[in-house]
Amino acid sequence: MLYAMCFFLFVIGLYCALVKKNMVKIVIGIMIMEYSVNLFLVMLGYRAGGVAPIVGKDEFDAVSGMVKSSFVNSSVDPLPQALVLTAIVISLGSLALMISICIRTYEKYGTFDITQIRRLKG
Amino acid sequence: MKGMTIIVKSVSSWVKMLVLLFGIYITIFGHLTPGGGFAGGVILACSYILLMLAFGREYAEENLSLCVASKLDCVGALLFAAVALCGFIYGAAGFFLNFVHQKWQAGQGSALKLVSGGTIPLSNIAICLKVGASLFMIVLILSVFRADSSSGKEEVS
Amino acid sequence: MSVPLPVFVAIPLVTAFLLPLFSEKRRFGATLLANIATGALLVGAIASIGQSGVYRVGKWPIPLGINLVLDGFSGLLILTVSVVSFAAMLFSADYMERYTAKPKYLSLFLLMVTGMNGVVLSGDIFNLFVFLEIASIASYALVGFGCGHEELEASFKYMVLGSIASMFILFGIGLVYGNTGSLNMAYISQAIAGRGLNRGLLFALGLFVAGFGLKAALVPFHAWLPDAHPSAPAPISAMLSGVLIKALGVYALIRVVFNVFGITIQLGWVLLILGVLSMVAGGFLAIGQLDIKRLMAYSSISQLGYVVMGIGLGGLIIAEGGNPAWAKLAILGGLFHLINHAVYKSLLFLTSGSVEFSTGTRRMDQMGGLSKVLPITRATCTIASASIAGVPPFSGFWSKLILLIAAVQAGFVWLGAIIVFVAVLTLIMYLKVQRYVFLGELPENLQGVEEKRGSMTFAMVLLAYFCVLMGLLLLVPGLKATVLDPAVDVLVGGLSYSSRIIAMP
Amino acid sequence: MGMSYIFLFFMIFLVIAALIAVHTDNLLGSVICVGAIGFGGSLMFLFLRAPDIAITQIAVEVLGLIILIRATISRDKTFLSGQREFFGIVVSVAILFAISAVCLKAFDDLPDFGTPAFVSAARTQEIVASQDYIEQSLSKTGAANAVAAVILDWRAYDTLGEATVLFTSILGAVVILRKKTRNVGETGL
Repeated sequence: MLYAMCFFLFVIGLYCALVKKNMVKIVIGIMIMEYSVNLFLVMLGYRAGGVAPIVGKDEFDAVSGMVKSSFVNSSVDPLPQALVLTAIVISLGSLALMISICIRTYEKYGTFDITQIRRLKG
Repeated sequence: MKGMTIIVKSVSSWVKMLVLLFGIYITIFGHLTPGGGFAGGVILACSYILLMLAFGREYAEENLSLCVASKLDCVGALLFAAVALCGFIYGAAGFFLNFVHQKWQAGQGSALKLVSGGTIPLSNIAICLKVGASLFMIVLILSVFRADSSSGKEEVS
Repeated sequence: MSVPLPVFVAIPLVTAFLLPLFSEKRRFGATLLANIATGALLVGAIASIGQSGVYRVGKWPIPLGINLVLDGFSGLLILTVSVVSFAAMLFSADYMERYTAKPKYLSLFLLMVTGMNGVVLSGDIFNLFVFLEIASIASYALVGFGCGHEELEASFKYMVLGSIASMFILFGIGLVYGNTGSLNMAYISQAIAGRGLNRGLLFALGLFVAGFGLKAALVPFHAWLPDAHPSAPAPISAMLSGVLIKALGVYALIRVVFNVFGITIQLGWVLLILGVLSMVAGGFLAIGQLDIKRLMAYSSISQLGYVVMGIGLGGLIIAEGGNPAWAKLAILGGLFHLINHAVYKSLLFLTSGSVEFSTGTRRMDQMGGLSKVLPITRATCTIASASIAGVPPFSGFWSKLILLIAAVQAGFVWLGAIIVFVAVLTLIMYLKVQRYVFLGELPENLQGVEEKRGSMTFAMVLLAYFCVLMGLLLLVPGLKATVLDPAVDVLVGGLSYSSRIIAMP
Repeated sequence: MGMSYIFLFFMIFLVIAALIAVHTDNLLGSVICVGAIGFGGSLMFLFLRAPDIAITQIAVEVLGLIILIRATISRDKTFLSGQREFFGIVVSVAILFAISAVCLKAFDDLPDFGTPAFVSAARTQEIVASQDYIEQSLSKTGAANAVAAVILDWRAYDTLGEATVLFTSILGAVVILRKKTRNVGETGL
């Protein structure tokens, strides 16, 4: 159910990016797609009643130098979180580039409306 | 571009230091607590952007000019690549080998201390530098561009 | 293993980090440094011909860390990327003097090369995505480098479709991870072989085909290419058409389909139909163009169709249990056409850049008679045109012939007819280029033009030599056995990829 | 399963915010709705036990909003004008929903929400990366934060790529926004 709603969010973003005529709206659509993918990835790693994947003082056995099994059996998956951290920064970078292209285009054409920005044909 | 009111200015000159410290804390303790180089770098950039929004672009540029930010960006990226390549040189062709931890720290009871994790804190600092500088740069460039295009009457076709 | 694999990523990456430190005045030093970097890559790529191996980053065992894989298929792509980027970088040295911010351009160029090398070498699907993003973002910025009206519009269109493709791929990666619990391609492949494709994985596969298809500009997804490739500066057009769509689109798609998910009859048909659609539609759209670079961009779609069609045909024959000799032949034809197209299409774009540099226009109806004033450009362009059109001694002929033989022998006679038909279309469109650009009367306003000698002509002549000698790659048995056959074996081997990677030292 | 109602509530909030962001004619309102999605998502990450991402998401969201608002505000037209083609919108919505309705079946095969993917994968495979990350991050890399260990040691190569993506896009933005694009006095254009 939650996964399906996440995909619904993805489709909303896709709709916005494909159908809207305003450049900023298109960027917003792509941002919504990015949020939904990030949420989806983190949800995949969630464990019901789990703890964050950070070892505290209580979960560490100083004698053996290993973490306790209670932590191992309750921690959520760190891998998707690492992936999402990467994906967030990538999306910030592409947002910056996209917005630069947008405002440079605005300076040239005086509009954000892509139906009026049509020099290239077919 | 003269900045905002006196209230905003005096509050932000205090908050600026706190934000800066928080960013540094998050970076340095990135391997022990939530956070890390990216979050720290973004927060660091935010403190300068706060300065820019409150006092105007010129004031922020006096503190950290575009040219310096661009150099810092490259230096941070090179530092991170250097951490990777050090493993290559030190650990017999081990690109990204965590050589510091494996040589000196493993089994020394350093777990959960600030100096632990080998190359991880070093990479965090390099990334923080790189991310902070580059994000400050992008906001600065966007505002410089806007100022130019609004004053300089570009012809619109 | 002679060359450590991270070198292919580290050299361009570190150089790219250094280059923005150069100021505008010291751009000669920056150009020299960038050319040394691509030269070093070329040397490394030649030194690692015929090698194979796995490199574990950080010395972690495989499913924990990321691994880099060099096998026949990725080695072939590395070689192609290195050759084309070396020539395009040489060409940039003079050509890019027209634009400002040259050190930044060189840095972006090298970042694009980094991304492509990273994609080709990666053995981890998320890592593949990250490097794909590097190459894509660098190419978005490079398409808009001139900052003119057309450039910005093309760049925005390219960036929107490219970002949507990236999101498709990332969502697919999420689904694959959710279903198999792994990101390493060898382990994913093992898990899929263990329990078969379920609906989630099928959906992920659909997302991958759409995402990589968008990056490769196969026909239903091709809308961005005819705008983006002509708008970029000429060396970048050569890189985009020559290698970027192949490394990011075709390579990744083929790797995922053949080595991770495993080829099935339906997938073979999907690839075959995508390829045939691209061939025919690209060919018809190209003929009507009057903009020289736009014509070449449409022809790229058409030629890429040959590659995907050949590999899809091979996969189809394998999945149906047909004669493996014909499957091998079809895949060989596809791969050989891939490297052929990389060389001659980048050469064609470089010549178009030279023409544009001298005349200042891309409209073919405003040119004519340029063979007198641009002799070297004319000669190299004729070689490349003959090659792409499949005139017999040149390499394009051999790859199309192989595809034709494979199609007819496997019982797809209609496919053979389409191959011949599109070859004729290609011949017509390049005769048109020759006719409009180089033959006829020199117009008044172009009387004074002259050829810019130096690095630009050198790069073109270099690629023209490659173009002529490319046929040897197929005809000399030793070369074929070290360069082409290992790549074919990787694809024919299919899912044995995973056990081979896991067993490798 | 008291927790999953919280997530359901958040998801509904996010979907509503996204719908408003897509549908509203006011560009600034649309940007603010994106901010709502970002901060809602960040809270959701916190409840999903991902504090690292929550912090990064908030910081990135602030910056992203600054960039977006810089782009939209003070442009003369923030209200969209022009009538829309009603028919085209209905058709595209119908197509997208038909596709997504078919695709919803794809999510049935995933492990149930609350069971991480690596736990269900560990039943059939011997080596699962995430299990080892949790168990051995502290002893093998020395970092208590398993996420930091993954991004900067186990999979540090990805992070190099990620830093490069940021470098590339900032460089690209600098290049796109430069004032003078061509050297004068040369041939052509």
